[in-house]
Amino acid sequence: MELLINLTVNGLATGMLIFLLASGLTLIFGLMSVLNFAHGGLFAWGAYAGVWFYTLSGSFLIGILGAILTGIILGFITEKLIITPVYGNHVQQILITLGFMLVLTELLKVVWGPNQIAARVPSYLAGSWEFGDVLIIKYRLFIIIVGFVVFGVFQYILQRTKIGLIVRAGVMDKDMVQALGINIKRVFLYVFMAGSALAALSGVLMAPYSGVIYAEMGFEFAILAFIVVVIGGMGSFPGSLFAAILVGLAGSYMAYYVPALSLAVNMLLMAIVLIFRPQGLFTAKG
Amino acid sequence: MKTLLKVEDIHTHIGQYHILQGISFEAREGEVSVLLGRNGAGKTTTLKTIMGLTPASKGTVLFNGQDITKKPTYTIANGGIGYVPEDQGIFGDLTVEENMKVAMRKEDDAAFARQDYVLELFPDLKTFWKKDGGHLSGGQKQMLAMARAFVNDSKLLLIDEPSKGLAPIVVEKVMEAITEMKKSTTIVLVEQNFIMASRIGDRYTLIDDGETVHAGEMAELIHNEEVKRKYLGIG
Amino acid sequence: MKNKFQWNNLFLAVIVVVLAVFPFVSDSRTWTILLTQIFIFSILAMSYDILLGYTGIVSFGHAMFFGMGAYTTAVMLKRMEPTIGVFILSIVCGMLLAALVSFFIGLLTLRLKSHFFAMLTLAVSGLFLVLAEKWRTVTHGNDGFTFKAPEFFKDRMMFYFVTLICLVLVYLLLRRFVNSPFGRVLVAVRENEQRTRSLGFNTLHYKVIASVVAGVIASLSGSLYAVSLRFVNTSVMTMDITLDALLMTIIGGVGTLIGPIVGAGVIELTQHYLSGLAKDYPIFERWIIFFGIIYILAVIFFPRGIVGTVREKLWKRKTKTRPLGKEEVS
Amino acid sequence: MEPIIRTENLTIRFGGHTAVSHVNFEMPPRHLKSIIGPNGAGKTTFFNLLSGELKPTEGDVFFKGESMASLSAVARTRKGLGRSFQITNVFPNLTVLENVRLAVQSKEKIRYQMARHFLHYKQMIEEAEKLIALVLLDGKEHAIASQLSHGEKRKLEIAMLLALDTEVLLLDEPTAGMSLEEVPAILDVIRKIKQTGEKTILLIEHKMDMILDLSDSIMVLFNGKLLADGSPQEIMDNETVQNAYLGGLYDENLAES
Amino acid sequence: ACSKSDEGEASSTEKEKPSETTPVSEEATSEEGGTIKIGVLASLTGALESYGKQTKQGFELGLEYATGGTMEVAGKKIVVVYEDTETKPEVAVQKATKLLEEDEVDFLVGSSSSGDTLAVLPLAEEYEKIMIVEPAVADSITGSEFNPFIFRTARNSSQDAVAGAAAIAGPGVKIATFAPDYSFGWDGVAAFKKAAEDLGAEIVIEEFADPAATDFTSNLQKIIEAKPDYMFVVWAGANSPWNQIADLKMQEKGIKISTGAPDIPALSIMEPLVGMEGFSVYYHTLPNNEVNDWLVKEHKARYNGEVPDLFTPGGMSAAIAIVEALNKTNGNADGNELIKVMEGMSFETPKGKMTFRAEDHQALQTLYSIKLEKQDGVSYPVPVLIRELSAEETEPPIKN
Ligand SMILES: Nc1ncnc2c1ncn2[C@@H]1O[C@H](COP(=O)(O)OP(=O)(O)OP(=O)(O)O)[C@@H](O)[C@H]1O
Ligand SMILES: Nc1ncnc2c1ncn2[C@@H]1O[C@H](COP(=O)(O)OP(=O)(O)OP(=O)(O)O)[C@@H](O)[C@H]1O
Ligand SMILES: [Mg+2]
Ligand SMILES: [Mg+2]
Repeated sequence: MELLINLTVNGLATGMLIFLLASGLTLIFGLMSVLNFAHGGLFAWGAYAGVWFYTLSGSFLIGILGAILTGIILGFITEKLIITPVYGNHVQQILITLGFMLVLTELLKVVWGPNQIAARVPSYLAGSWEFGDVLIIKYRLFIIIVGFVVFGVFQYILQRTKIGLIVRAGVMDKDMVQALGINIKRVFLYVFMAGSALAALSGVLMAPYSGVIYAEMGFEFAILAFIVVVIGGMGSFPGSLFAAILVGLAGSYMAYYVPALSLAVNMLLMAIVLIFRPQGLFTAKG
Repeated sequence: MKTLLKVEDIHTHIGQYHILQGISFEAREGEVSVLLGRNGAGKTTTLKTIMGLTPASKGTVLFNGQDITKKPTYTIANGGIGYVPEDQGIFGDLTVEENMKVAMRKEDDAAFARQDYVLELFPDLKTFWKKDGGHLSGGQKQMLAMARAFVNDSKLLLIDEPSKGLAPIVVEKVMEAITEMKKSTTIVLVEQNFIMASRIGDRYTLIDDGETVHAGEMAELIHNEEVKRKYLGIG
Repeated sequence: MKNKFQWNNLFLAVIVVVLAVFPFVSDSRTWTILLTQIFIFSILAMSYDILLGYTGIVSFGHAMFFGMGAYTTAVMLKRMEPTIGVFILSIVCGMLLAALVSFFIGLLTLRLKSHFFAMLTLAVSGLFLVLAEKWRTVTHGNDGFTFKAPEFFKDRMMFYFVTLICLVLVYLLLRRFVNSPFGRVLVAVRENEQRTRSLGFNTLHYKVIASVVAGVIASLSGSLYAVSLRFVNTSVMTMDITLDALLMTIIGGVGTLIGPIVGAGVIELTQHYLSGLAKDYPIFERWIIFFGIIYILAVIFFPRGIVGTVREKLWKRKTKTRPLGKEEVS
Repeated sequence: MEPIIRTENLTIRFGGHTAVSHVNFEMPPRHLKSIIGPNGAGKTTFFNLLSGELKPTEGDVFFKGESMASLSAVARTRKGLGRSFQITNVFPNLTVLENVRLAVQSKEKIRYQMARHFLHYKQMIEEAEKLIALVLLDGKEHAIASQLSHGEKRKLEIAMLLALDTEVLLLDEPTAGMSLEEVPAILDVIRKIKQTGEKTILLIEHKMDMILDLSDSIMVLFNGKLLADGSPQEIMDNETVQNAYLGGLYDENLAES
Repeated sequence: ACSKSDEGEASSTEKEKPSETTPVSEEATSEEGGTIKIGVLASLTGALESYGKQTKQGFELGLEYATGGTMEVAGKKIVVVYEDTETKPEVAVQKATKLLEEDEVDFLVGSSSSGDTLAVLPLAEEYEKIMIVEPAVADSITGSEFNPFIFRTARNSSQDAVAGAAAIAGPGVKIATFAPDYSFGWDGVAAFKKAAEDLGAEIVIEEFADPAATDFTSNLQKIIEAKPDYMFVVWAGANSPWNQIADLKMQEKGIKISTGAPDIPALSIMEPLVGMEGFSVYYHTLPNNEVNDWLVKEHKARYNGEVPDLFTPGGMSAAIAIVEALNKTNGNADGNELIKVMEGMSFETPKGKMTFRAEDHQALQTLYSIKLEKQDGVSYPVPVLIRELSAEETEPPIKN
C-alpha cells in the first residue's frame, strides 16, 4: 500500500511538472496552432534566467519572477520576429522555429557558458516528510500545488473570457475575426507571450527538481510537451492536465512493474491513445 | 440626406492582378444601396476593400467623413461597420453560441436585446444554440452570419448575398429584417436575387469588370429595360 | 511548355555531367565525401517530399525507414560476405522490410488527421528506436558496430558514382511518379482529401502507396548511408534524421523534387563551411547560431523554399496574366 | 420500371437531433426530381446519405436494387452516384483545368497509373477543357481555384460533377450565388443533360421558377421527414408547402418575371 | 625546377595555414626533415562540447610538454589540425577522411563520443594510420571492433567498472546497480558485476532507467526494497539522479552510494552525494607526479587560473604517447612501424605510467578510489583520495 502511494504521489508530481511544461504549449500549439519547436528553448531560457536571478538575489521567488519576465520578453521577441510571418503555415513554422531553437540554445552557452549549472532547492522547500513508509518530498508537493494553481488560473481565464474563443476563431479565419472588430494580431501576441511565460516558469521550476540545468535540456522536454498536448486534445487545459498526469503515472508504474518497457512508455501511451481516440482525450470545448 | 460612406475611384490589386479598376459610389444614411453585377465583376472585392481586407492601392474610402482607406480591418469594424461575408465566415469548430459571443462587441443589455430579436427572426439558431457552426445546414450558416452582424450596433452593414441558399420564406424574413434595420442602420447590399434587391434597395450601383458602369435610384432601374438586359441579363 | 521542359532537362543533364566528371578534375576527397553525403541525403529528402510536398502529410517518423535500410545493410554485410552481391541483396531486403512496415503502419496510422498522424508516426518510430537500442545482439545498441564495405567501394570514387547514379535514378523515377496520373491524385489529396474521395479515388490507398514509396526510397538512402560510414548505430533511427530530411525538404522547396536536393546541398555545405570557419575566427565558435539564423532567413526570403520561390519569381516575370500552375512540376 | 435509387426507412441522428427521419423514396431512371424544403430540413444530409458521405443510423439506400450499406463514398461514386457540394468544395491551389481534369481522370478510371506523364493523356485534357467551356468558365482554365469569385467556383463545381459522368447526378444548389444572367445558362446545361435521356438527376434548389421549369417531380423534406412527393403541380398546390416553405414571395416572384 | 617546386610547397602550406592551430614556419616545413601531422577529432559543439575542449587543451599542453616546448620531434615539426565532429558519426567520418586525405595526417586522435570513434576506426585501418582513442570509453573500441591501428589512452568501461568494484566490493557485500538504459549503462554494469563478484560481492538488483526520464523514484524505490549495502551508479549526461537519491534519503536508510566522479561542472551538482565513496579517473589533486604538477601549473597559467579537468590529462597523455612513439621510430610515422614500437610501450603521463597492452592496445592506467568531501573555498564536492588503484589492479579483461 505504501508502495502504491509512493508511486502515485511521485507519478503525480512528475505529471504536474510535465503539465507545467505542456501548459505553455497548450496555448501556443493547442490553441494557436503554431508548431513551435523553439518552445524548449524558451523553457531552457526560463530555467537559466530563473537560476541566475535566484543565485543573484538568493530568493527563489525572485528567481521565478525573473524567469517569467524573461519568458514574457522572449515571447514578445519571438512572436514579433519569428512567428508573425508564418502564422497558418506549419511547414514554415517548423523550419523557422527549429532555426530559432538552435539560436536560443547556443546563445545560452554564450551567456552562461557551455557547462551544466547546479540548481538547488530553496531551503524552505528542501527535504521531505515521512509518514511511515510514505515519503512526501516537499518540493514535489510544491510543484503539484503550483500546477493546480496554474491550471486554475488559466482555466478560469479561458472559461470566463472570450480569449480562448477568439484565438480559436482567429486560427480558423483571421480575416473574419478582424472584420468582427478584434485586433487578432495583438491577441495572438499576448497569448504567445503568456505561453512563453508558462514555458519559462516550468523551466525555472524544473531546475531545482532535477538539480541541474544545461543548454540542451529544452528539446527533450519539448517533445514530451507535444506528446501531452496531442494526447490531451489540442488546446484543452483539462486535457493537458489529464494527459500529463497519465504520462507521469504511467512512467512511475511502468518503471516499477514493467521496467523493460519503461523506455517506450511515453510512445506506447501516445500510440494507444491516438489509435483508439484519434482526436485526443479531450477537446477544447468548454 | 447625409452621405455615410463614400467610395471614390478605388483600385485594388490582389497579388499581381488588378481587380478593381475604379469603383465609386456612396451610401446615404438610412438607405439600402445595392451593388449589382455579374459573377466575377468585383462586388465582393469592393466590400472587402471597404473592410480593409484587400486594401485599395488607389482611391479613398470615406466613412462618416473619415478616411478609412488604409486603416486596419479591426479599426474599421470598430468604427461601426458590420460585415456579412459571402462565404459566411462561420467558425466551424465553435458553437452557434460561441460564434455569437465572439461577434458581440459590447455585452450590454441593448446587445442582448438585439440578440433576442435575431433569434426570433431565425429560430433555427436558437434550436441549435449549442451545435458546432460547421454542422449547420447551408441556410442555417447564412442565418448565423447575418445574426452575427445584426447583434452589434453598427452604423453601416455590408451584406454579401444574404438570400443565397435560403428558403423563399426565410428570404422574405430577411427582407423584413433588413427593412427593419434600415431604420437605424445604413446598408450596402450585394444581391443576385433581383426581386429582392429591387424591393428593398433604394439605389443601385452596377459593377462590371471592376468598374462602376451605372448608378442611380432603384426605382429607375426597374424600368430601365436596356441596362437590365445589358448588365443583368434580365428583362 | 514543351520548350521549358526541355530546357529544364538540359540544365539538369549538364549538372549531372559536371558532377560525374568532378572526381576526375578535383582530387579533393573531402569534396567527394561531402558530395556523397549530399547525394545520400538528397535521396532521403526527396523521399520525404513525396509525403510532405506531394501528399501533404507531415511525418515525424521517417527515420525509421532510413534506419531499417542502414541496419539491414550493415547487419548483412557484417554477418555475410562483404561483397557487391550481398550489398545489393541487402538493399533489396531493406526495401522489402521498409515496404512491409510502411504498408502496415500506413494502414494503421494514415486514417488520422494532420497533427495526430504526425505524432503517431513519432511514437512508432520512437518504438523502433527503443527496439534498436534494446536488440543489442544484432544492433550493438547505441555504441553501434563497424563492418567491412565491399572491396569495390574501397576507392571512395566508386562509391561516389554509385550514389550519384542512385540519386539520378531515384530522381527520374520519382519525377515520373509524381507527374503520373497517380502523382496528380496525390496532389489532390494534399489539397482536399475529402473532395478527392468524392471524385471516386480511394485516398487511403494513395496515401499508403505514397508512404510505401517514401519508405522504400528512404531505406535505400539508409543503406547507402551505412556503407558510406561502414558503421551504424542507433543515431540512424533518431528524430535528428527525420528533422534533417524535413529541413532539407522545406529549405529547398516542398512539392518539387529538385528542392530537396538543393536543400540537402545547402544544409550540408553551410554546415561544413560554418564549422570550418569556427576554426579560424573565434566569433564563429558558436557557428550554430549562424546556422540557425540561416533557417530563419530562409523562411523570410524564400517562403516557398529556394526552388519554389525562385520558380515563382521566374513565372511572374514571364507572364503577368498567368499564375503559377501547380501542374507544371519539374 | 425498376427504380434506380430507392431508400428504405433512411434515418440519421446527430446526437439527439434526427436530421433525416424514416425516408422511403424511390425514383425511376432518367428522371429529374427536385428536393425542396426549409433550411435545415435535411436535404443536404439526405444527399450525404445517398452518396455515402454519411452512414445512416437506420435504413438503407439501394442503387439499382443493390444495397449500398457496405459501400463507401468512393465505391458509390465509382458505381455511378456523383455529387456536387453546397459549400464550394474544390482543390483550392490547383488550376481550374486541373480540378476538372482530376474528375475526368477518375471517370476514365486512370487511377493507379504511375509510369506515364499525365500530360500524355491528351483526351483527358481536351475533355476537361470542353466541360469548362460548357459551364462558361473558358478563359479561366489556368486561374487558381481559390482566386475565383464565388459564382465562378459554383460553376467549377458543376463542371467537376459533369466530368465524373456518373449515371446519377446529385446537384446541391448548383446556382446559389450565380448571377441572374448566368442562371439561365446553367439551367440550359442541366436541361441539355436531361434531354440526352441518359442521366438521372436529383436537384436541391431554392429557386422555385427554376424547379418548376425543370422537374419531372418534386419531393418535399420537412424536419427530416418526407412530407410529399409528386408532380410539380401537386406540390405547388400543397398547403403545407405553401405555408412552411414558400411564403408569399413565390407568387410575386412568378408574377414579376 | 627546384625553385618552382618550392613555390608549390609554399603555396600549398599557405592554403592550409588557416586550418592549423599550431603555426609552423614555412622554412621548417621545406628545409628540415618534414612535418608530422596530427588530426584531432573532438566534439567542439553540442552536448559534449566541454569534453572536446578538455581533450583539445590537454593535447596542446601535452605536445608542449613532450617536446620541451619545441613542437618538434626527431627533427620534424608537429602540426595539429582540430576538427569538430558535432557528435554525429557521419560528420566524424567526413572530417576524419578530410584529415587523412587532404591534411594527410599521420595520426588521428579522438573523439568525445564512442559512436563517432567507432565510425572512424575502420578509416585508421584503411589508411594504416595510428589512431589514439581519447576519451571514448566503449569497450568495443578495443574489443569487438578492434583493429591493430587503434591505441587507447583513455580508460575503458571495464576499467571504470573494475575501479568501481575495487572501491566498494568485498566478500558478502550486497550491491545494487543503477544505470541508464542504453549501451553505456549495460556495458558498465556487466563489467562491474563481473569485477564485483570476483571480489566476492553479491549483486542483488540491477536497475536500468530511461536516461531522459524526469523521475527516477520508481527505480530507486525498487533498490531501496532490495536493501543493498551499496548502490553503484553508472551515469553520464547532464540529466542525473543525484537529487532524487538524496530526496529519497537512501543514505539515511543505510544504502551507501558509489559512482565515478565526473568532471567539475558535473561535480557541482553532486552536492547531495557528499560523503559517498567511489572512484575517479582524474581530479587534479589526485595524482602525485611531476607531469601532473606541470599540467596543473601550466593549465592554470594559461587558462586564467582554471584547473585541468577530467579529460585534460587524457588529451595530454595522447600527445605524450605520440611523441614517445615517434622518438622511438626516430620520426618515422609509418603506421605499421609505429604499431611495433607502441605495443607494450610505457610512457609517463599526468596519471602516472601508462602501458599500451600488446593484445588490445588498451592503456593500462592508474585510477583512484575517492571520497567526496565538502571543502572550504570550493563550490563543489571534491574527490579526496582514499587510495590509488594501480594499473595492474584495474586491468580489464581482454575482449578483442
Ligand atoms: N485572391 C484573388 N486572387 C486573384 N484573383 C481574384 C482573387 N479574388 C478574386 N479574384 C478575381 O477578381 C474578380 C472579382 O471577384 P469578386 O469575388 O469580387 O467577384 P464578385 O463580383 O463578387 O462575383 P460573384 O458574384 O461570383 O461573387 C474575379 O474575376 C476573381 O476571379
Ligand atoms: N454533421 C452534422 N452534425 C450535426 N448536425 C448536423 C450535421 N449535418 C447537418 N446537421 C443538422 O441536420 C439538419 C439538416 O441539415 P441539412 O444540411 O441536411 O439541411 P438542408 O436541408 O440541406 O438545409 P439548407 O437548405 O439550409 O442547406 C440541420 O438542422 C443541421 O444543423
Ligand atoms: Mg461575390
Ligand atoms: Mg443544404
